[in-house]
Amino acid sequence: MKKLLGFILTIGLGLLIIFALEGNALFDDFGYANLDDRVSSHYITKGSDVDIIFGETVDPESGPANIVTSIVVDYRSFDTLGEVTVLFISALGVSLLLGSAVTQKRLSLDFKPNFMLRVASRALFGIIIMTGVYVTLHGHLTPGGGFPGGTMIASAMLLLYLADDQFRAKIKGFKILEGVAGSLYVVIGLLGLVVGTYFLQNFLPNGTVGDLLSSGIIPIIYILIGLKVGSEISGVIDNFLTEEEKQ
Amino acid sequence: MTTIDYIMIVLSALLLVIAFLAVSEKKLIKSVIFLSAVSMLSVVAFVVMKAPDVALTEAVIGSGLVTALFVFTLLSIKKEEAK
Amino acid sequence: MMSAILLIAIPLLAAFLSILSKKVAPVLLLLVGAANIVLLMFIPSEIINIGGFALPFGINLFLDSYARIALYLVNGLFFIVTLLNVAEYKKLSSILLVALAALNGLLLTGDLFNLFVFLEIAGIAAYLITSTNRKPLSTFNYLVIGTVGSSLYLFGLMILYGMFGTLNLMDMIHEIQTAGVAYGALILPFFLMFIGLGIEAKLLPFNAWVKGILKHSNTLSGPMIASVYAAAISLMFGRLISNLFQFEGKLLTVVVVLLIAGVILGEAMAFASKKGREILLFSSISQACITVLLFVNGIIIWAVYLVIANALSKLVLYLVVNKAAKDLGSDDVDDLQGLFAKNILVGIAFTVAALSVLGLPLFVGFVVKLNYLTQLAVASQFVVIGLILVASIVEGIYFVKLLVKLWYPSEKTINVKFNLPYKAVFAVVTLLIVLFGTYSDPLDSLDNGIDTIQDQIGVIYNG
Amino acid sequence: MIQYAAILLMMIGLYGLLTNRNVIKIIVSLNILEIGLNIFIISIGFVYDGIAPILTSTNNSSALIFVDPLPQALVLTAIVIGVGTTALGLAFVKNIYSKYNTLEIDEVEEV
Repeated sequence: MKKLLGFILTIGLGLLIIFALEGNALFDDFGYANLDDRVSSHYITKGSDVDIIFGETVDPESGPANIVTSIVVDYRSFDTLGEVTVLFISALGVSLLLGSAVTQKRLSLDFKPNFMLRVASRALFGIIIMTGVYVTLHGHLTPGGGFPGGTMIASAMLLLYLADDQFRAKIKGFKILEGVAGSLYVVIGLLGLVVGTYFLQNFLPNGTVGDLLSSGIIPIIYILIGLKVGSEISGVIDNFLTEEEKQ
Repeated sequence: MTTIDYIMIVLSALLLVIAFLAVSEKKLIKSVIFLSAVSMLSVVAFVVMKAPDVALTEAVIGSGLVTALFVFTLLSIKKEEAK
Repeated sequence: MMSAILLIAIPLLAAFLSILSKKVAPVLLLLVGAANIVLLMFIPSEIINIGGFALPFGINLFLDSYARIALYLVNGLFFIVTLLNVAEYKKLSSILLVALAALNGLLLTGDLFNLFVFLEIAGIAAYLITSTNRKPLSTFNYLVIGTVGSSLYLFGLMILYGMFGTLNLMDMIHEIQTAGVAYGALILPFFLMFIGLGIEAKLLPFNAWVKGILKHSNTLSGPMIASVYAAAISLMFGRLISNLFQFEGKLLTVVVVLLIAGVILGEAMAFASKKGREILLFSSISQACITVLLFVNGIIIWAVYLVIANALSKLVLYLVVNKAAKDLGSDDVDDLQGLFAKNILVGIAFTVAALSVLGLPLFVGFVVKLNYLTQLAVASQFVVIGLILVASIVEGIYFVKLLVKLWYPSEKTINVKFNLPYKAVFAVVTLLIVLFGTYSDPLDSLDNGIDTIQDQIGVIYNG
Repeated sequence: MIQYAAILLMMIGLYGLLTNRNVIKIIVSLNILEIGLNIFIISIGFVYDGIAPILTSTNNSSALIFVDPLPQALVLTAIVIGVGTTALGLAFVKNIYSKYNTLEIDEVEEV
């Protein structure tokens, strides 16, 4: 009874919001977003009056052929620094909450990993790592980037965890990688302040739109993010797959 | 109505039904699997709405990693329960 | 080179470096905390574009006198709280560094989505700081409610984006002013954002989280959440209320009624409580509601002073009660009886802070209260004035009751040792409260003009 | 169409938060709320004839009609933040279980 009341209440609230949006003349209808009224039109044309052509335009305001990447790591790079910080602090928090016990051991799995699983997971490990690296490196050209790329690298580690119930990644190295990659992101930002005038300014040449070696600092930042995310999420997985050793 | 509209209607219906199942299911592991299904369907929605970047990220992070973390939590709780 | 971005970038850099060495981390925390206060004196007031993109396209930071006052307050209090606790909570050094960066970001950012990101970072840091209470369920509740709050804020913000096509605060205000939009269309997004931020600013009835958190707080989490976080979030909230949100007609009535109910309920619950930390907690809820009420009525400068006065008082009150609760294992008022018999200096500091919250003459709280009540009278909000006065009487009764209890010697001997750093902090804060309470000229010299967003919009769009 | 479904999805998440008393189910509901919000944000930027906002050798000019790229960038951020809070929430769940031996809020007495 209580549940039914809650259901009717929340769905009613939803319908109310829907009607409010429907009656809102300024709110663009679904499928008919007017980009000319939005700041996005600037991101698509990269602030230039001439059309940007893939493989031809040299040194536009922002380099990546993937417009979403040019927003994420160039126009709104500060948000991404915050995003990296969120992941950093929650990984830190997870290790604080779960990893505080002095002696820790691997959580044993209910099944014994058999020969096939072991071999197959080794083979897959390389393929997943390669995909992760590819996605990270091509973040400014194709969909993807440091966040999914880094998570793919971490999921390759996850595969090793599942295939071998004694396996534990060496946390020390990950910690250093995490700290150094994060610091380098901020240092690159401060370098922009020193070399140019602005924090996180893209101080390297943008190159030709669509080239692998283009868009200045963006691929570098995405590689740092990939390394950082990969090591952080591996750390989180390790924390979730260990338990306090009980005598 | 174009094809894309029909796809969206089916998708919306599926999303709502499975989401409701996820929040009202009593068994925890089933609830988590339904959540994973909702996440996978949202990936389809992102692809339909021409957002490949988001779809890739949601597939890897939202659907893959989050489900794994949920399952690990349930696994370790089950272990402790057995003790 | 001297740019406000350093206030965010340096703590972040230090946080990333601090995980490399456990020994250096606490030192870094104190160094950065002190460096931020010093830096603040040399940073010019200006708009800072990040990445070199002009205003609506990139993210910008905005430093004016309003933000400067807020930053001095937050950084100063943060430094004091960490200084007192760093030895005990070394493990949290990296998290505290991130929290500092996020709070500075909240106060500086001029972009509404960036604000959401900083809100989440500050939130996650707060969950981890309160996890030192060792009450995982109340922290879990805090996490869930905080996430719902920021989701609601983001929902409202995205509706605004769908309407006006921008995320920048100044650009958004300009668009709303020039688009000639019917007010009805703005109610939904404003209300969603208001509720979302109201949860973070612990307004009733969205504040279920504070109860579990502050009731079990310790010398780090208590002052950090009740004083530092509360000040930062109220000041950020105030800026949005006085510039972005426009409350008119029915929405104004709903918001004012909600806030007044918050004030009354908070005082009533404090009156009914017998636990030291609970009394302080409910009293701070009702003070938060009064602050927002002042911002809604456009009394910016006195709302800012109220936040400052409250943050100073709450710092002392929570430090005393939490230290006592830690040493005694209980914060029941009866157990605390006679606490000040041996700690006279601490007793004086506590009394001054409590009486200042109450708004008695000689203390800064009085100057603030007198002025905002006058301003409310000018705006002919007589119902609000009446209810605030009633709430003050209730507040007076329970605070005086509490003070009498704590001063009155008991048969049991109570052993709570306050060491020198604590006493120094108490002395300084007490002096500040009395100083501004008796010599109020510097307070009167500033006016509502400290918030210069509207002027900046005029400069940017009209030349 | 899918925009309305997204709002209703958020409301289902809210309903789950209000009615469930199990900590795992609460995090599941929170995730559903976030997924609904993400779909809503993407739907704000959808254009019927638009193409995905990536320049390639076939769609090679910025003069073409694209869908709005900004909401997509925001959702990327929102997804990662969501994972951060979920991981932290699950860590708290493990702490709650090892301290109280239950996942039901009503069985925990922390007041």
